[in-house]
Amino acid sequence: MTSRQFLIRDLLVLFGLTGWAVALPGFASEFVVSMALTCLMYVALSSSWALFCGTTRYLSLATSAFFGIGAYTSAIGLESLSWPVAIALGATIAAGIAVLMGAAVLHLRGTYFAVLTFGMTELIRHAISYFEKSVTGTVGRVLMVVPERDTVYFTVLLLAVLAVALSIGIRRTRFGLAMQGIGADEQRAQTLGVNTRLVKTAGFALTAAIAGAVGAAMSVRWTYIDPHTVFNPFIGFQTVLIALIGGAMTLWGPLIAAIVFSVLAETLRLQVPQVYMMSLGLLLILSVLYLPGGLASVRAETFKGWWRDSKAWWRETRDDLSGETERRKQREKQQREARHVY
Amino acid sequence: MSFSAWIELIASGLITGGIYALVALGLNLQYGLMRILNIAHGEFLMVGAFVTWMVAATFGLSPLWMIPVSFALLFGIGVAVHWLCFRRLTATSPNLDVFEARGLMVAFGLMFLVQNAISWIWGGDLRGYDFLTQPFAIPLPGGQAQFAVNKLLVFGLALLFAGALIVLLRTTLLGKGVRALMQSPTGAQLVGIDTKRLHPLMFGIGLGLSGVAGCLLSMAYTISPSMGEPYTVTALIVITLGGFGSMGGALAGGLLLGVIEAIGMHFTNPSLKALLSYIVFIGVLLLRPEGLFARKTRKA
Amino acid sequence: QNAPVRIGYSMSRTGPWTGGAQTSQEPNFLLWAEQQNATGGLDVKGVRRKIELISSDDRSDVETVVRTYEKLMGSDKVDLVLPPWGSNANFAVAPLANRFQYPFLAPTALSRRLVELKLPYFFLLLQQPKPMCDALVDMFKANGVKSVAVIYVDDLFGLENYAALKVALQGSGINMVEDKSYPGGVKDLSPVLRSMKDKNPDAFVGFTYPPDTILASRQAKEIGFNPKFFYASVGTAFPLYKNVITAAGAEGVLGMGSWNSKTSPGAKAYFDAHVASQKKEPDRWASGACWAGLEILTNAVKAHGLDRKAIRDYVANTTHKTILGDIKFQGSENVGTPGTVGQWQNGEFEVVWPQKLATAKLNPNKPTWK
Amino acid sequence: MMWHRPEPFRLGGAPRAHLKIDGLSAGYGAFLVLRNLTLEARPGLTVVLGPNGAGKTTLLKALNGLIPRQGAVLLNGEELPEKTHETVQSGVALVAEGRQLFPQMTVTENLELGGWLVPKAERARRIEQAFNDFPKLRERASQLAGTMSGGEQQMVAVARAMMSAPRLLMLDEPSLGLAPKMVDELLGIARRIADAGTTVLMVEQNVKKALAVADRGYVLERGAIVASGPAALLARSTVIREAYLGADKDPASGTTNAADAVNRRKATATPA
Amino acid sequence: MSTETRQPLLEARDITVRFGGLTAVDRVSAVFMPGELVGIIGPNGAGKTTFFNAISGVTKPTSGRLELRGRGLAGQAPHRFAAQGLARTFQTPRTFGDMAVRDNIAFGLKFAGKRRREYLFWGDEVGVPWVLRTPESILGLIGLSAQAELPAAAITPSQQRLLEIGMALATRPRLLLLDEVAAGLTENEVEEMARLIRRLRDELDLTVVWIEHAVSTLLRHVERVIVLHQGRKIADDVPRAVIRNPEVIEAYLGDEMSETDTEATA
Ligand SMILES: Nc1ncnc2c1ncn2[C@@H]1O[C@H](COP(=O)(O)OP(=O)(O)OP(=O)(O)O)[C@@H](O)[C@H]1O
Ligand SMILES: Nc1ncnc2c1ncn2[C@@H]1O[C@H](COP(=O)(O)OP(=O)(O)OP(=O)(O)O)[C@@H](O)[C@H]1O
Ligand SMILES: [Mg+2]
Ligand SMILES: [Mg+2]
Repeated sequence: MTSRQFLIRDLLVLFGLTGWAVALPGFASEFVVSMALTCLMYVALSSSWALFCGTTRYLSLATSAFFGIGAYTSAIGLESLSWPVAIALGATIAAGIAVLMGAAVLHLRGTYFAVLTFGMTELIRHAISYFEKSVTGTVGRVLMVVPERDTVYFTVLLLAVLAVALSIGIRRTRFGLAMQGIGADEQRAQTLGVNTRLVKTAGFALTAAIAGAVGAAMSVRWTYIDPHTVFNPFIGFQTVLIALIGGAMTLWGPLIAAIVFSVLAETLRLQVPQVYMMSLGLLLILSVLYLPGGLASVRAETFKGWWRDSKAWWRETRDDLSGETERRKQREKQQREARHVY
Repeated sequence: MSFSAWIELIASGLITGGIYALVALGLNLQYGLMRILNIAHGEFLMVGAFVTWMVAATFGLSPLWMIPVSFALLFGIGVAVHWLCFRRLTATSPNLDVFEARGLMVAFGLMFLVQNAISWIWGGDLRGYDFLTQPFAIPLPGGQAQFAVNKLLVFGLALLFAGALIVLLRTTLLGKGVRALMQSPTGAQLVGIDTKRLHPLMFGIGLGLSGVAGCLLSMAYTISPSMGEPYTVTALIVITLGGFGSMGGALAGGLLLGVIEAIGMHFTNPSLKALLSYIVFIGVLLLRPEGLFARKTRKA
Repeated sequence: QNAPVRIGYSMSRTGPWTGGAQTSQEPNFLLWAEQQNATGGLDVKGVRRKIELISSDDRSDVETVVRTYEKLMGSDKVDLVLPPWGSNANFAVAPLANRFQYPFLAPTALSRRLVELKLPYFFLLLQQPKPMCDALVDMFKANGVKSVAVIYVDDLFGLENYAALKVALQGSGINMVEDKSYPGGVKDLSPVLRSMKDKNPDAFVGFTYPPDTILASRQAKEIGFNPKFFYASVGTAFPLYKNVITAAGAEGVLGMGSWNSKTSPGAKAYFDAHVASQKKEPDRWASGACWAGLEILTNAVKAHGLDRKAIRDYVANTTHKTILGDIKFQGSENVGTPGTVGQWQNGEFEVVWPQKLATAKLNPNKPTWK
Repeated sequence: MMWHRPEPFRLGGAPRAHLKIDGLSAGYGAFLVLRNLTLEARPGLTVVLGPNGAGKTTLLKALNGLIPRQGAVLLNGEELPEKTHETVQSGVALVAEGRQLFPQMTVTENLELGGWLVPKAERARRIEQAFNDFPKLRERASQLAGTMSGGEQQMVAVARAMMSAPRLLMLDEPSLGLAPKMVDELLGIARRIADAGTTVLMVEQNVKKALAVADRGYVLERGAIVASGPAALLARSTVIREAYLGADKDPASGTTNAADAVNRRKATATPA
Repeated sequence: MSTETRQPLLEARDITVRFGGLTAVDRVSAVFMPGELVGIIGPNGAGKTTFFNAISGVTKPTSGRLELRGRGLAGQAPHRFAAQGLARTFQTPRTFGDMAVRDNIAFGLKFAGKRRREYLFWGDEVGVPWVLRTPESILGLIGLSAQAELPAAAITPSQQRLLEIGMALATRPRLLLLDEVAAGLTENEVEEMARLIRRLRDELDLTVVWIEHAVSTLLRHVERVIVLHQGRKIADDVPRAVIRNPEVIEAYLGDEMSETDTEATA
């Protein structure tokens, strides 16, 4: 397929999925819709995360910071602002913080970047706690004015679609290519003419904006937010995990993983309450070990490969146990001796 | 503030810092040297703590006996985990970055697995027991300060273990060998390192140390299956301050953090303390990413 | 018919909330269902119907709590629901309770703000900060306390209690010599305790969570900080406290608590049943409220069946007789149970204030830490 | 001026190593690069020549156990182990393609690790020797290997391999990236190491100079030996002159580009 | 070529690079005129690569001035150099290993420097030779067409060096810096590499600066040689003069050029 055909295919898939998601509240139960909502939240978060962090390999753990900032914005703003404005404001502030944060940390790579973004998230959380406690005299906020559930659902849906659409679109542009180059070898990309600083800051801000918007939209479901819940680092961890499980470098990986993960986690939670978190952990490990390319890389070939590998493994173990390996080595040695190597 | 009060404050900071350092040692081996960001570090520590608690609570055995036992137990688990997971990861990852990312994911999986296994076996309740909590007065210049005996014990053993590790890594090539392994697996084989043994060994020691830390912590603090995460974070902060892979750095970093926190807590309040430690952490990372105590060339 | 009554809830079985949830809440739900089923089932307007509990783990995660209750009330349409653990989760489900019109009798939610939401289907059983702090200050005044030092965890629980305490102290003649907040999960409070020790207050008050309660106690012992009144909150009334600090060590420690098995015959029966069935003691604070809530619910169903509107009205407008005494709601708040103070004495957590509810006499001079 | 040390680089008591390869096959997965190869390295300096992609590197990797192999590889009549670290233990060292240094470690640390299997005191002594042989490295003892210049890294790689005091030293294009003077010196060292009793097996691209110092040579093409013999003879053979030395006397081919040459060789080297 | 009449393309004045106590490049000045083919030689560790790094923005020089087409660029990020038409290769190939060979080239084309903008402005590819228009034509030029679809990590090191050249060309440079692109090649192959480089220079109107240790071939093809030794420039002259310079012979050549062809450099 040519790149154009790919584009059309991707857009069609996205369109189909969107249509389906739009129709969902019409026929599905409360529970299914609220599950779909969680799912969409992670689609938006991990797709937008992969958009920047996946391609450039800047592993950011700051998603929860942006999420929390968005949440706080809407918690504070909703009383005076309309819903779309509050969401947009959440996105803008998150992006603004990302630009500042980026200016400080985007020159560090790898783990340093990951650890720093994590540290900054914690810093923001504690700073907000402290500020609230000493200035407003209370920690956390109660959201009195909240929109309808469907409003929240469609907003998050819109954000998820936006995130995926951006991923589809951006990978074809100079911007997307530049991010890919940064991921492969940043300095090399620079010598080929990429203004890496600009690209990184923009990409980081974009991710942050979407996370912020999602945070702004989701927080209303919780009535009461405090720094501990909305800056919960696990939101960031989960986002990263989902993106990586799906395949951070791929377009559809994060989406597939978000769906699989949410459905699986929920099913296991309800079906095997005792051990579901353990099963989840186990599945995670297995998927990393045996699906290193992510869920998006699963092909019929993958299964055949597993089958082959396990057969080979079985044969080897059997030979080892029955002493066949020893005998074969012995035979080979004898053959060589027979040929009078010496 | 009087001189003796200062000394007392700093001593209490040092003791907390020693505990931080102890918590960081295992992770420092795994992450600093082996590039396995074992986010389940705190969970394994928790296993050590729970095993100790269980033995202390059911058999009334002194928790001190559990120090070698939890080391051995966790060492065994570590070797097994390495054999089951990281062996394959090392073999299949094209480069260090990828290995690190995948290792992180595996560690997440382990975290879920271990934490919930423990809470499945023992329930999610908070636990604790009373051991050596009586105060002990240590004479200090200009007065004296009281500390619980178990804290002093933890502190002493933290110094001991850190010291032992420093000596081990300075006098043998083990630490360098592991770092070499991560930087160039082929190179490591070429100089004759048995990569299939060294790696599990070091990983096992790392986990064993978390076990020891858990065992000791259970004497001083309450424990629960979800206690792990904060310890992982503390450990990460400490090893970043001290420089990845440097045991001396981890010790110094832990002590420094403890003192900073104690002083910060005294002069402001404990809430600001958290803010303070993160500011120090971020400041260090930004200004001296190689760690506060790293010289140009890294030593064990 | 004899179809079982389906009652749903979500509970923290993993994650940081587990300790509290598994001490003060879920064991009571299980015990209740067991007891009712043993008698043939829940009395629904005269018909005995078995109770079927539909529960799941919420991972100590608010979003999961919300999703679970949406499922229970929206999709599964269970007959009744029981509340989740903790203020945060209750905040999140309170508006849902209203939307789906399910009465909630929450034993572990503690915040003025929840009361201020004025949600008709939502009831809080626990005494709120004001009565608790009033009782405490009252007790201090009666025993000649002149100065207190306070620490409080910097979340809603700590802040509201701290604020209530400050209000209560106003005009009481008691001087607050030190007040410090700390973040949850703190590992060292000794610098704070040392500076408090230097100020030598008559009373120490901590609005703390279980691990911090134990930490503060241990470290107070460590540095020899032994004020006449040592008061801590969540966790003091837990059996855990005695286990960890030992009965001798806990002697004289004050805490948030509101009942024990001597409070009423009902309480004794409940306590014994709990130990027999759940193999552990209930805590002397929220467990009582939780059980009282279940008693109210049992009576409501007996009177009105499963008509949830009728149950709500019944709960809102009746004075309930429970193991804690009379419970009466004003809006969402339980105004029937007065604020109380408890104290460890000889291995039992006694209610010592106000005197009319006391199960033992206050020891106004805490012995030194053991 | 760097090599005025009269005594040999290393003098071990080990017997003179004699490497015999018989029917060696090796490759990557299903793709066999070497088929049924027979080759012998006697004490002294043996050089393996061949175009890009002929399988020279593959040969050395297979001998060292970096890739699986089939067939007999005998060192002094004993089967060479198949695991890399064991081959090192039995006295085989390889300076690999791409150098395989530890870039984030200092020069000293790289050398120390080279002596992984060596007792501590002996290790210090050998590092001292290496520094004497490569004075440049002493100057840079605490520089990170990854920041060294290309040529300097090559020196570290050779010095590191010598740390294990091997019986059989294998060098993969040791002169890559070295200045002409350094090339001469390095080949000089290789010669001296060989004279001192270590068997040296060297892959070189610098045909003229390599043959000048070597005792024997093999020419490898498409995974098979196409010519072999004493180095002096080989240097005069037509095979070598045409394939490796002749072109600069041929002004007619001005339009072909370098890449064509690379590819042509590559194409011929890949089994169809 | 009458270089005197034209403005220098790159002018480096007193470039110094220090790493801690080590001075890797010590007050080196050099001028590169449009259309020149200049060689740089020097012993290992002389500072050649570091000098390249400094004049391409990869390393910030400790001191010194840099003017690329009249613009002071010292201390700027590498992409600014690229935008001014400077392209380089790396001594250890740094291709984008996961991307296909073709995409490696396409990457450079996307971010092509100054000439690209002229092309946009005039609506026609003014000044862009046809060979630099598509990835395919560039691949043809360097002879990697057959490997176009392979991931860059899968081709041999020598091919990767060619690809490095291709990537550099894709940015449509005016000045091309080559760092040991012929390492690991046999003499024949080095010779052909040299012809390719000359051809690039001639046909694409480039200035080329070439570091290589294959001196005999290098000296036969370049017009001028700069010799670095211990960070300092010890010679800057036509090859004929340089090989007779005793200092150069002492520091670098040894007896390399003694028997080899005076005829080639004549
Ligand atoms: N990792 C690999 N996987 C698959 N094929 C490979 C691999 N490495 C090398 N090859 C192939 O094996 C053949 C021999 O390669 P080898 O590296 O041994 O050649 P060489 O003679 O050392 O060449 P050079 O002179 O370029 O170093 C080549 O055709 C190459 O394409
Ligand atoms: N980052 C660095 N830190 C310390 N020293 C460095 C660094 N980079 C280079 N050097 C040193 O600077 C000197 C010059 O190195 P450079 O790479 O420029 O040499 P070169 O002339 O290219 O040599 P070669 O021909 O071997 O490639 C070397 O001695 C090298 O060790
Ligand atoms: Mg090779
Ligand atoms: Mg160089």
